[in-house]
Amino acid sequence: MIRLEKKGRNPFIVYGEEKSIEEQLRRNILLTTVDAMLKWSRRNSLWPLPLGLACCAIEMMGAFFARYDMARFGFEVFRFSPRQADLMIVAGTVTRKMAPIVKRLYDQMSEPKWVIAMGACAMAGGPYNSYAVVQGVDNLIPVDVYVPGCPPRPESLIYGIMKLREKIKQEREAKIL
Amino acid sequence: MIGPLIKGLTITFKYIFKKKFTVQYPEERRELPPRAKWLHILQRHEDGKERCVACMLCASACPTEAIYIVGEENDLENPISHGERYAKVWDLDLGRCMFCGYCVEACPEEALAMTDEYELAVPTRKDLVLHKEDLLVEPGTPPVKTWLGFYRKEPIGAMPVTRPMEVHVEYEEYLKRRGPREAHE
Amino acid sequence: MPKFTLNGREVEFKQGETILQVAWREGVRIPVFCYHPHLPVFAGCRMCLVEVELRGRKGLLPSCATQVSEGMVVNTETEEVRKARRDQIEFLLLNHPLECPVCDAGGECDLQNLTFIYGPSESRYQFEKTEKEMVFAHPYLQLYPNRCILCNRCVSFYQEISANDDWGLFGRGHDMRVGPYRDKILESEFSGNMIEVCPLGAITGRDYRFKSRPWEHRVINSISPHDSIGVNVKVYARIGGKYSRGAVVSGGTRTDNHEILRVNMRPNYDVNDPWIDDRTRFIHSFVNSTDRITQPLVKKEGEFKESDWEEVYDTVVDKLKKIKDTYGADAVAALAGGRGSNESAYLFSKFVKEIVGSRNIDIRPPREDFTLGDPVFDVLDGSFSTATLRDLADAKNIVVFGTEIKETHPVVGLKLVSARKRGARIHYFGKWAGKAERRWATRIYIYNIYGEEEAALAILKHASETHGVPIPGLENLSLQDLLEKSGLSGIEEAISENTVFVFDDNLPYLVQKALARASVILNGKFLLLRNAPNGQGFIDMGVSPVIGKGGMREAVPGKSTYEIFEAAKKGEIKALLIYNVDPLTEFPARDEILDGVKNIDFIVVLDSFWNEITGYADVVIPLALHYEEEGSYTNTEGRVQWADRVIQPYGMSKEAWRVFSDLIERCTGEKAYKSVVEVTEEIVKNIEPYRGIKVPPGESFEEPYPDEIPSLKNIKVVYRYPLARYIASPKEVTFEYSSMEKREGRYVLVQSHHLYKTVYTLRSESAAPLIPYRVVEMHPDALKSEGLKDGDSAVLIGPRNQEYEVVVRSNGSIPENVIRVFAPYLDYGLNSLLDFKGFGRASVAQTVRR
Amino acid sequence: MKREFEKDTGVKTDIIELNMGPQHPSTHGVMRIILELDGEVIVKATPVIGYLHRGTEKIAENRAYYQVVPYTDRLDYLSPMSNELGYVMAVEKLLGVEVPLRAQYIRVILAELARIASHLVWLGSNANDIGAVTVFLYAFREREKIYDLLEAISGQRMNNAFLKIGGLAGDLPEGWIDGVRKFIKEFPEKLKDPDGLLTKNRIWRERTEGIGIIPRDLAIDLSLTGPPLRASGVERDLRKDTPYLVYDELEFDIPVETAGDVYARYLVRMEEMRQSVRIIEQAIEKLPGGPVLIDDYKIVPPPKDKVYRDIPELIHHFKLISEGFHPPEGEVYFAVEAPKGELGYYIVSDGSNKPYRLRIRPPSFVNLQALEYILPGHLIADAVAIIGSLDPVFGEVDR
Repeated sequence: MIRLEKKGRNPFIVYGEEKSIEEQLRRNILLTTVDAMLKWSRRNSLWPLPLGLACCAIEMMGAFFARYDMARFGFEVFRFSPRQADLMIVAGTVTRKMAPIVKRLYDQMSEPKWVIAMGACAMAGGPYNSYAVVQGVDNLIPVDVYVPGCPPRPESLIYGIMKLREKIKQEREAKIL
Repeated sequence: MIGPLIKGLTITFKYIFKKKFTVQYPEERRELPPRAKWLHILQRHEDGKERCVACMLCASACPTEAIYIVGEENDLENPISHGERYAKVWDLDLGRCMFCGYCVEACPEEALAMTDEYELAVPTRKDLVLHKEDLLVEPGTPPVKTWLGFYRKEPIGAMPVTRPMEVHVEYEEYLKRRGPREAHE
Repeated sequence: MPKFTLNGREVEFKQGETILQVAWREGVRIPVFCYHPHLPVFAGCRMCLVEVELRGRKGLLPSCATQVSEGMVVNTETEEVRKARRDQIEFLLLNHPLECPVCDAGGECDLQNLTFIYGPSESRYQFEKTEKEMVFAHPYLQLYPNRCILCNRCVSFYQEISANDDWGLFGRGHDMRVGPYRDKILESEFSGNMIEVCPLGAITGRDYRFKSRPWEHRVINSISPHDSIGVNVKVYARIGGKYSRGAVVSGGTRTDNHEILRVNMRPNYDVNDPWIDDRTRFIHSFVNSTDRITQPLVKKEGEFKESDWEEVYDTVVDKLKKIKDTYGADAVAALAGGRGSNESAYLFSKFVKEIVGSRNIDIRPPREDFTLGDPVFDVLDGSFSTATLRDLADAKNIVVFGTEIKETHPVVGLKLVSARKRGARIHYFGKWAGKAERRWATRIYIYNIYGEEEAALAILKHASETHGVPIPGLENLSLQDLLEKSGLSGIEEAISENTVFVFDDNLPYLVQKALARASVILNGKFLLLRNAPNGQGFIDMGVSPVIGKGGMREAVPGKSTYEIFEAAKKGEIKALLIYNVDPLTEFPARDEILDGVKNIDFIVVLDSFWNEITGYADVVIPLALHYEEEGSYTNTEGRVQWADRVIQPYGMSKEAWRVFSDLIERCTGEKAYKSVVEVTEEIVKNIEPYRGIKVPPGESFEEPYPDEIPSLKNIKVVYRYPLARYIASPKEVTFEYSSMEKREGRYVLVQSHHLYKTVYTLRSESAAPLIPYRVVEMHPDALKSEGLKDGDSAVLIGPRNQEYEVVVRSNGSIPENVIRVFAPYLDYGLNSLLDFKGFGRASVAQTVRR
Repeated sequence: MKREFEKDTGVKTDIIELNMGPQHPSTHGVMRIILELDGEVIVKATPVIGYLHRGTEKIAENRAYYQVVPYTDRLDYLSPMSNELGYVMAVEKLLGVEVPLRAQYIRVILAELARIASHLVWLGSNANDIGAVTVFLYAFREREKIYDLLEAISGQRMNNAFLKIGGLAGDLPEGWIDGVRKFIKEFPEKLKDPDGLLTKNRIWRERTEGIGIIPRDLAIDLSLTGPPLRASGVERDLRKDTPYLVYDELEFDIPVETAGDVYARYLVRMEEMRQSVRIIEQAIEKLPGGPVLIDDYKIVPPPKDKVYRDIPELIHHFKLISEGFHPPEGEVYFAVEAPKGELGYYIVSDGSNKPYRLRIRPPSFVNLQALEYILPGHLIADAVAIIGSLDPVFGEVDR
């Protein structure tokens, strides 16, 4: 069994460009530290809202249970209430009937919030290129990470969440509301 | 009161000393079985030419229409694949693919195989479309024997492709005679 | 009706029918390879063997070649028959190479399908297979003798239907193969049909090579844009759109490809049978030409600025209004190329004639004598052909006059071949005759270069004399004189009762009029071949200075093309609308036209391609091409056919009818047409000959060919399109004859046509190997006397010492003092040597070798 | 309650409408139930489904027969193998082919593994809903082991796309049977943990006994199927009644309870898992050698080495992949005993390479009807237990 080498640069890392002096002054030491701390705490205790809609939900549950135990990374228990969650994992087929609910759940989440589209259906409609299925949850809400698979392995999901953590780390300024 | 508590704790202690069931994923990557059906690769012949001849059987076998191929005629002087045609475009759409492996089964050239590469998360939807460049292995990569061609007995190296160079028309020969202009001028 | 037993069932049959025909009609499936319903029976593949019992004798007989007789007992599904089929396929597969994955026919291959249904599923053959080399027979054809099963279909087509002889079956036994006889490009202009008759991938087309597979196709019914025959085609494009295949753009979403993969025939027994010419088949890449205009443009301070539709419409309407107010409506003129749909033509004519109010609108090349009017209209009170293509195949006596059928309307050639096969006498009158004419002509008459009108008048004179019908204006001419001037003799044989005349509408006015009149006298018919692809439709819609909407004569005729440019030179034309035509490269007398064009204040060019006239335009409007718009087209015999849209319009371009509809909306404030069908309905309501015509679609019927034979699947559904109902009321007309003046000079430049030199082919990459680029043809002796060889490049020097770089080719069939040049003149400006007067004839001082 | 309260206090109250789902942890997917509540008691329950309607049946009309298999995986995604089995066998019935014996035995093993995997999810989630979180962990631990087995044989943990029309996509990999042996040896032991935690647990029994009773008559009237039917005292199992594959050669019992309540359904499913283990044990013992795919190349693609060497085989491979086989015209219904009950496929063939119509009779959809009848009268907390005990999967309900 061979493994593919990932080609090119990591698409998740946003390389910083040269900044003007004013910009650098604005991001002074104190703020940067607070920023970094905020980001560190955020990325290490993401509380997911599991939007388990179909098959992928089972693999998502698999990722949270004994074998893969996502709690190791501080992604604690499922939060079924959107108010208490900051990461939405859309796992499964988003149908047209379900779409408004997905959107509402996302709106109810408090900032800062992130979205992972797990599996082909949530990413792009997947095998269901039909009248009933929303062709990608990004038609409804902004998606940060796409995790391919049908369904993805729990490892794939964890990898996706790792990538999300990298992304949070790379975010310019922590969003404070 | 104390009885059930002790009973419950016995189970707890029983599990404390058992082998850990949890896989420490990012550090410890579990070996997948050889039949794992994850990301596709496009293989090459031993001489470095591409195996894919754009016969489009994989695209037609795909239940979700995740594969898109445009065939093209090989360049006269340095052919890209054996045979007359090669895939100019070979796109795999992970946004549709359900990793059923039917494409690998369909491939009459053993050009397609599936690997155990499951770490596929990408940041944008555009990245979900993998092109031929992303999937093609480096020349010299040892061939993957796909289990979906399970009914095959011989090892992959000794296998002739559908249009082998030795058996049919001497390929290089007729490449030289090619060219419509030559034919009528 | 006699009866026989088919699979235990009593079946009626007509005398002379074969078992296969009756079986297919009755829904009994019999597989075939070599049988093709439109080709002679060969009975070589033995796939159609059935068990026949007659008068106590029982045996396997080929059903395609066995006629049914009374009391026959036929069984198609006995164990023996099945075994025969299986074994037959096994034999065919013995030497078949393992090329399905690389073969173009994979998925639409008779051999594959029949093997899958009737064949063996395992091979018992253990030996080496025979090797045969691939052959390049034609720039568009590739032959793989290795795959061939020697069914003889291609040979039957090539030798029997297209009547050429440079492709055949040769060799014996093991080495038997089909192929071209010589190492030369195939002569026939129908060679592409061999791809379709081939039951497998032994003959494949190079334009479609390896691009796609049949299951990805979307098949759209359309009409050929190349000539006015309106050949019915199926256009194959890759499936596109939201819920289907197509290039992946981003995860899960796909797009349309905007590419025509190939063009195949669509049977229509009224028009093209199941055959189409190579130009129609292989020339389709012009839709993606780099010459396409992508955006509306407006010229500001001498430079084109990218614009939007609003601005373009505003500019056009404002300017036209201003010009109309100051100079009157007659200061506006309009020219069309006759390449659009009827709907576009109707709205174009409506816009110019009703909204702007000008009658100066024309579609024909400029010619001085055209000012007299429309020749056929003058004879019949209507401008149309009286014969149909079908009449041609049934006629006893045909006169083809002055038209190079092979170059302009190739499909007519097939009709002539089949007419000759049925015993018709075909007389060809021309300036010269090539090999193509010899395929079908029974007798060839060559008249002088300057004797064309005399030749036509001689025919008319002869007809009038034999029938005792006096022709006013011709009393003073004797037949002998006319024959002498034209250099003809023995034309009596050509002129008899019910002769069908075939001629094109580029011939001089007098010629067309004489032939039309002669056909009336002889109780015959004539087929007027329009040179513009939708010329008949445009004229019917009123895009003509003399004919109004619905075929009525205009009370006051407008200006013809020639007059428009003459008037422009005098400054009388202030605005010119040019729709799909480039007068500078398609018409003769380039210098005179250019003088006129420079004198016009406001030029609107509506076209799909960049060409010379766009440089002089003030507003350029990008139009969708033929395959990008839907609409009806009237072919040269008056058949109204419908073409569906194949791909989306290129860039920002719009369909012509939409542009004119928008313009009409701007001018009148009335609501525009919502769809093309609304325009069609208005046409059907307003244009008398089209009244009651049902488009879209035509009526269709299905042939009983079995589905499992893909090469017959294509000819299964046949569409019938209605003919427009023209009413001919012949009149007595006067002829004014004056003989044509001869020009000074060594050579005569004669405008001619080439199959692969048209506005579309010049824009088509795939046509490149066949376009006679910068080519002029001369007689070999003339070449020798100039010290030139075939294929040399030379400089052609005009009477005023203009120089033109050309490539000379030798052609033995043209007269020695002729230089044959090909329109349109995008590649060389030779049309400035041709003038209005001697249309198609001008003199050149000499040629000089470079 | 309402009336009593009104009588007692003179204060008028109203029925409350409570919307449960579609995003709710214990609706087991995307079901919505509109509950009309009088205090805490359910007066009326209206299930609303369709939140996962994906158009599977319509999609199947545009796919070749063999391409539909991966779509059937995604119906009841807890037991993909059973879904595949039903579809594949329906098509085989249409074609009139019988798969080799070895393939039949392997199919039995896979179907029973799927049954165990499905019941484990039910066990975990139902217990979780009622309050026993630990069971969920145990259940998923065992499920992971089944995943490993399925992944080893098919390359995918879920949605395996392993069964072929005419057999299996591959023979067993080396050592797989040993893995199964190990699993079925350990599994009954491991099952004792949740069993011990629940079966005699007072809280569990009080939450489940007498709750959500489906009387025998109602169960028959509603044509319930699977464990809910058997828990109501009807002994009906397609594996016994209309034996398919090699079930008639294997010994096993159909667990039946008569109480018809949540507890009875719990007992039935627990016993079914043990019976499945018994079936797998016997199947492994009897597993014969031989091919796993029929050798009719008009239906299954020929072996690859023949495809590379001989033209008739290559042609058959090409046609089967690009077009698929053309079954005879006609219609066929075939049902298997899926973990949820009778899973039926009704196929209409018009002789083309695609099903003219594919109708799926999903057991969850049928079982779900019972909700409307049994929920009224219960407390909200019991509703959760009852829904869990019916074990609906919405991929199957909405299709």
